[in-house]
Amino acid sequence: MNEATSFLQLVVTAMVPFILAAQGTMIAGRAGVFNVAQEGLMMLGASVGFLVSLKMGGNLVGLLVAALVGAAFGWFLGWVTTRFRLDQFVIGLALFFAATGIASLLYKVVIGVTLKPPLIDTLPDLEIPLLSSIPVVGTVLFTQDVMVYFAFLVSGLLYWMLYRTNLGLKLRSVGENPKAADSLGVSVARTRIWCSTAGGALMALAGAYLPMTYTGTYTEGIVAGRGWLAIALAFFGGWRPQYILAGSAFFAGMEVLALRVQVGGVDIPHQFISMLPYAATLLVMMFALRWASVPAFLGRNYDRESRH
Amino acid sequence: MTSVDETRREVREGASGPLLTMEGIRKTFGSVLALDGVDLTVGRSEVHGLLGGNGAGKTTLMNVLYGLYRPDSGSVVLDGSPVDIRDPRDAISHGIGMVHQNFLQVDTYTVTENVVLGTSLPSWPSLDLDDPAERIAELSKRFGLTVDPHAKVATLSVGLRQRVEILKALYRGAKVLVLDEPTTNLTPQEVDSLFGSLRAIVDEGMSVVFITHKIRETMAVCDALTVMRDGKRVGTVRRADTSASELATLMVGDDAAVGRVTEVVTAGMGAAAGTAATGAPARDLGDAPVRVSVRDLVVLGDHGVPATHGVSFDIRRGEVVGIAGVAGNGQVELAEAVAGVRALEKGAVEVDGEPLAGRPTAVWLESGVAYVPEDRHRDGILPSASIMENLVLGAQRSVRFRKGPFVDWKAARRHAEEAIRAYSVKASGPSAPAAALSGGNMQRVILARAFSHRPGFLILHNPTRGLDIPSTQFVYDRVREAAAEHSAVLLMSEDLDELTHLCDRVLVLYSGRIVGERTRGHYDQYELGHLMAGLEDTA
Amino acid sequence: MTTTATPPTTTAPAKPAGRRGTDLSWTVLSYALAVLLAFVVSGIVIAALGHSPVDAFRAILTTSFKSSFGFVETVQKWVPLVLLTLAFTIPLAAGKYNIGGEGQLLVGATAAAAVGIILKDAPMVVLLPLVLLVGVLAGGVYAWIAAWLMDRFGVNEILSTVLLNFVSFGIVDYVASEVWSDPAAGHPTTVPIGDGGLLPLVGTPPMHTGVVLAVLVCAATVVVMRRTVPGFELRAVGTNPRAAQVHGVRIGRVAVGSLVVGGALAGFAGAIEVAGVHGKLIEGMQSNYLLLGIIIGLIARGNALAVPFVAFGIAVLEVGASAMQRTADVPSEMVLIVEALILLFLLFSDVVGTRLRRSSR
Amino acid sequence: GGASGSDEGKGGAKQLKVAALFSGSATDADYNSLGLLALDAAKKDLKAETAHSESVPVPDAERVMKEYLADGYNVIWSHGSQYFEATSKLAKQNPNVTFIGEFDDKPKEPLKNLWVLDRNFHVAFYPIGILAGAATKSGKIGYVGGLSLPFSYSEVHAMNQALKDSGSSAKITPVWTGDFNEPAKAQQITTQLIGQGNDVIVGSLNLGMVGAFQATKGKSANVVVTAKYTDKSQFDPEHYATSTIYDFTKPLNDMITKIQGGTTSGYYPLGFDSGVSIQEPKNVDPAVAAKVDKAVADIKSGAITVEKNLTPIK
Ligand SMILES: Nc1ncnc2c1ncn2[C@@H]1O[C@H](COP(=O)(O)OP(=O)(O)OP(=O)(O)O)[C@@H](O)[C@H]1O
Ligand SMILES: Nc1ncnc2c1ncn2[C@@H]1O[C@H](COP(=O)(O)OP(=O)(O)OP(=O)(O)O)[C@@H](O)[C@H]1O
Ligand SMILES: [Mg+2]
Ligand SMILES: [Mg+2]
Repeated sequence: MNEATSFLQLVVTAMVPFILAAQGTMIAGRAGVFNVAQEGLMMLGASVGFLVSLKMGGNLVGLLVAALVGAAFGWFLGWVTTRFRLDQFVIGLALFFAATGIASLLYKVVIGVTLKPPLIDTLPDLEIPLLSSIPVVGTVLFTQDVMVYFAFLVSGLLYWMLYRTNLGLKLRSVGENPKAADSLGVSVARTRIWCSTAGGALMALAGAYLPMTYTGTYTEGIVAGRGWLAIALAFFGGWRPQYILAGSAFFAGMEVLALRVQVGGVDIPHQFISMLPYAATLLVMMFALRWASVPAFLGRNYDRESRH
Repeated sequence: MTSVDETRREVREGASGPLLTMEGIRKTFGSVLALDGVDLTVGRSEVHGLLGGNGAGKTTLMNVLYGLYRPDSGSVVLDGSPVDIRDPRDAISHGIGMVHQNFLQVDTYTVTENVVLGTSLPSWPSLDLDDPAERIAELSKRFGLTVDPHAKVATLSVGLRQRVEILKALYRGAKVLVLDEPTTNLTPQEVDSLFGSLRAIVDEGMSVVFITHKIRETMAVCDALTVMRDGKRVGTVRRADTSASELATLMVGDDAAVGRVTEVVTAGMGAAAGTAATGAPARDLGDAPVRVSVRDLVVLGDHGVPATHGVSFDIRRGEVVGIAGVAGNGQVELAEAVAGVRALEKGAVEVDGEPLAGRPTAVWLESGVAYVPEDRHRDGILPSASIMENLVLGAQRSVRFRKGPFVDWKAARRHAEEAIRAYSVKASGPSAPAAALSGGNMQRVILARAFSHRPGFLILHNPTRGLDIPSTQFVYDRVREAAAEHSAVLLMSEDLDELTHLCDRVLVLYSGRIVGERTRGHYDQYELGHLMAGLEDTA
Repeated sequence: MTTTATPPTTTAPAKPAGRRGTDLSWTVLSYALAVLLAFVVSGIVIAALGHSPVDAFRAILTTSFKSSFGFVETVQKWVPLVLLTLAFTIPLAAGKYNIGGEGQLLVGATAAAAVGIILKDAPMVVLLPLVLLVGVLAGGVYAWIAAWLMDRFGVNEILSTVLLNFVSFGIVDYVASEVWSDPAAGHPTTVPIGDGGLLPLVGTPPMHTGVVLAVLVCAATVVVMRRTVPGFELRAVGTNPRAAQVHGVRIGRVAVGSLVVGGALAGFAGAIEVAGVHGKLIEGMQSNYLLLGIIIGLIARGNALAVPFVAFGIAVLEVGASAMQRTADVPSEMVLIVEALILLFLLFSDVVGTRLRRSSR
Repeated sequence: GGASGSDEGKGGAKQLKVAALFSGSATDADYNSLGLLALDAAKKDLKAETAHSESVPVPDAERVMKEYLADGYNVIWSHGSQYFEATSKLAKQNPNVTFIGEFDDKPKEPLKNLWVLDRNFHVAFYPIGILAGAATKSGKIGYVGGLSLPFSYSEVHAMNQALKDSGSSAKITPVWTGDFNEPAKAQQITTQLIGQGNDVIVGSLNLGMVGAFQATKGKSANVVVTAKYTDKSQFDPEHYATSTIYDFTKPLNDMITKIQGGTTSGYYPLGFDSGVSIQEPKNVDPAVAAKVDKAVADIKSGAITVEKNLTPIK
């Protein structure tokens, strides 16, 4: 395998948590629910995904349960912000705190102190027949683990759903003009709750992927700010699945490149190299006006009987 | 989903008796009693007018019917059977359609997308809009509601957007179509065409509830009408059995009150447009000097494209100049530009000889420009701030309300108390939050603020929109007063009656250009409508 | 159509004068109820984990008060909390979300430490004001980057401030491990700043006088917000930016200004941490002040008068948290859960309160 | 209140109350777990009353220690050199309490009530350097660190010394992830080091180490990996070479026993006879393992002195 191929393979792997968490943010946001609990939900996803895989044997079960737990959190956010119209930002932060706390607590309760941390198998690479034998592309894109395919598939599905289905038409209208949607019989609350639920599930999956590809075990620093970056990424991608996919490639590319620069022995203090991804993103944003739109009702609760 | 044809059949075959009955509807918002046991009966195949001053409860009643508001009590009977409408979905499934006062459209969607939104499509799960677009085209043709199904609604004029709203209801197979003040913003010609469509709709067996506060319109199109006042129904009459003056009395309460607010009521009372308000003869301004001069004004709209193309006019001391036009032809941009709120792309504005282009808004304010914006909730008030603070807004840096870096709240309070008295604002005091004020009282506060600047140039944009009759009269009186005190007044209104009533001169704005001018004594509303629609000036 | 994410302002609408008394008691009651419920629920969790809820809560609630030292620690923790809260709520009043308090604090601290180290022999009259001032300036400039990107290029401020936080981590790491690194510290830490740059201590146990400065900042904020022209304009932009603009307020400037002031306060917090608490720059000194600041701001609903009190409550909780783990052996993560529950119940009690109030009328 | 607790009961057989500060979760199976094990041993063996705080950020260390003081703890152990500053500061302020601080050097001015545990990480990295130099075929050795702290530099210097002493021409590439506990970055950077031809990876990370192993696990690459603190062979038995094993039980026991005996201050350097060992190398030539053993023996005997060089590497 040559250098470039292995570099790109690392990038593709690194994209997965960004894609999943940011698409989760996006799908909830397009319906108007601004979730800010990503960092916590990813921790929880990582912890639950690991523990379940360990105890029930099998990463797929782990991923599934993590998704369910994330979905429950997403559902809660959707429910209280539509049913009681509680402030989305506050609830989101509360959920972040709760999820972060529960994640570590669970690990402590289940595993406890040991010098031999239990391990799960990481996800195996699945070669897609035929496609995987294409030079470079085949290795980079088609010799990957199941979650890589899943992340790309989800992005494609979300794009198709948002712009090519009636469901998407309804969904987007809820984030753009909920009153109009409501007046046409689209259930604002139900749409928001579903989207928020799906978003929560994707965020938890993003977290669950980390132990299953990078460590084989849960560690406290495993999410390392990727949840917050997912929020930035949603804005960066203008809340559209296709740009978020591109943005994930950019974020992940920068993350891996920053390390590559060090390995290559470039004589810049490593602290500056580590700032590179963030500074580069800011630079790109200066020219992103064209695509950087935001759902009109993002973060705002809808009250049918209010006049605004 | 039922189609229009099925609806027609159902209605024809259905039992006789009224199509819709609402009984004892009561609705409160917090402590406000908006509807107090209102009854409404709408017959089959009729245009039923719902007439009342602003705040009478017309919209609220229809929102209850449409499932947007849950009533505290009351019942709805449709086609002989009681129905429970919990949300718009229920209403739609019962064949109720509503065109809202403020259009409820997703700006970024096309006409077709807006129309099909919320319906299920045969092409599930994918979104194939060819068939719906065809049906929309067909409906448009049938009811005289032509509109391009593929256009983005954001690019459409108000008149066309309204058609989209009606098409939404028709597409869903409405039996009862509610139109909430649909004529606002339409030219007289468009109003006629709308009325034509409404007749076509009832001819097909549907019924229409038509909300308005213009007596003339109800007389023109309704078969029957219900008059509301202060959240109560005050009467239901057949058009054939009533007269404009009887309706005026019902609306206002009693004859004596009608006397006090004659101007407002009579302005919208005439039996047909055009004949009513050709207005009094021209006022003699003598050789009053020019106070405001606007030259070659080019301003950009929100999307960066020019909204006005070289508008020029002068206003003399004490002159009231009106701008007529269908909303969306550059009014907002023009108003904001001459008020100093929106930057000028090109051109000049001089007030009392002082060039103001390029200066910050605060300088314009100091130079005597006062602006009463169209949307008072959005542009006019600080809702959670007190009346006192709202009155200070705009003058916070002037010496009147300032002591060094501090706001002189004592002076502000004195001023607020005075203003509340002088403008008869109904409020608990200067510290009451502006959000708690009714529309009319809010507008009084805004006027008080505008006038406390002793304006040399007063810009009013739709100043009476949403106000009840006494408040409208109050605004009219203030405008006259300002003119009498030699202010130059620019009045932009979508209400032709109001313009022809108050203005010495009316300019017509179309597509960002002044396309015509009429002076007092030469007003003809159809002619103005002709200009507003962008047709050649034939005079 | 608006294209920015501006959830409605959290500033509570002013209440008519007559109802103020009852509203205040409702507010206090709902806060008390929320805290109580949060403790009950987390108590159940703690018991389920096999620990003693009574011990746990005793630790949480009494650590700050049972010794003068605990109290001093709490007050010193209160300083960065209250400043970071204001760094969040002041821009919030103009409808802007400053999620960058962390970065602004760190950059302020870095600049303060730099001055304190470079001029370490300067006398206190010169050095101390300089250290604080430079911290304030640096924090302001750092926030200004985000404000400028927002104003000039329309870059969403949530995005830019979040990213700038990450950038600041690198800055601190670089300065503390390469530029003025203290090799003996065992952690990215700078050498100490000159003695002249340290805030004087008072009382026993000693408390740094930055506390006084923070109190002054709180008082000044209230006065500026309520009494001055810029404060008035800021509130105007917060309640209705369009109306403010129409009436001559330059909303772009106000928004930029509020972010810069917010950043300056966060930078001030950084400078005080350097000059009062650590005497140097330490990697990680931002702690979780950013998130706590946001939470405090939201609990206080942006009300500048309520901020210091809510911040104190959270400081008690935070100081109590580690005590809980020490004395009751409850995992420290439990505190996160308690805080989450308090937030949740607080919002819920609001809903319940509104309903009760409505039905009692 | 309890603030005066530390002033009373001078001398005599007072009840030992030992408090410890950990920088991360005690369930990390790494540095902090080692700390907790040592503390638990002290509790059992010495009948001490113990308490600990986990995940104490450096800036909070002073406050947390003060709380223990207020609660009457008389031995305070801050487990990690990042706490040393705060620890010696408090030691000066509280002469009646004994502190145990960790450091990577011999302190210039010893305090009367402060035990200094010098972790001497460089010592253990000399044999690692020997191993790396002997095991590498490409002549390229990757060192993965977290923060670029002096102790990390000393490790690289010690390895370089070992290479020089053994006549190896292999070259070390030191890289930093910026965080000892970020496994994903460790995985990415290790993968790239291997891609660059480095065939010995020397990890000096905490939780991040788990990620470094994932870069090799299941891959056929001819690479060996070394780790730090605990036996980490289960993370990748195929490529695992060895680890520098630390044990704080004995040092803590020793120091506390001395403290009980009245010796409240001292310098306790870690070394191959006090808490440090090199795990039996795997996946390398027996000859390589023998060289490592010899290096350890030479250090113990004093035949080799590993230079402690804390200066940055250029
Ligand atoms: N969503 C609401 N919240 C609070 N009060 C409301 C609401 N909607 C209507 N009201 C109040 O109910 C009353 C009736 O208002 P409504 O909008 O039905 O009047 P209207 O007859 O439609 O007037 P207009 O001619 O101005 O449209 C008014 O006092 C109004 O302030
Ligand atoms: N959004 C709202 N929520 C709750 N109450 C409201 C709201 N808007 C208005 N109100 C209340 O409704 C009342 C009537 O408002 P509205 O603007 O319709 O008055 P109105 O009947 O039209 O009076 P006016 O004659 O002054 O125009 C006000 O007193 C106000 O307190
Ligand atoms: Mg009204
Ligand atoms: Mg209405």
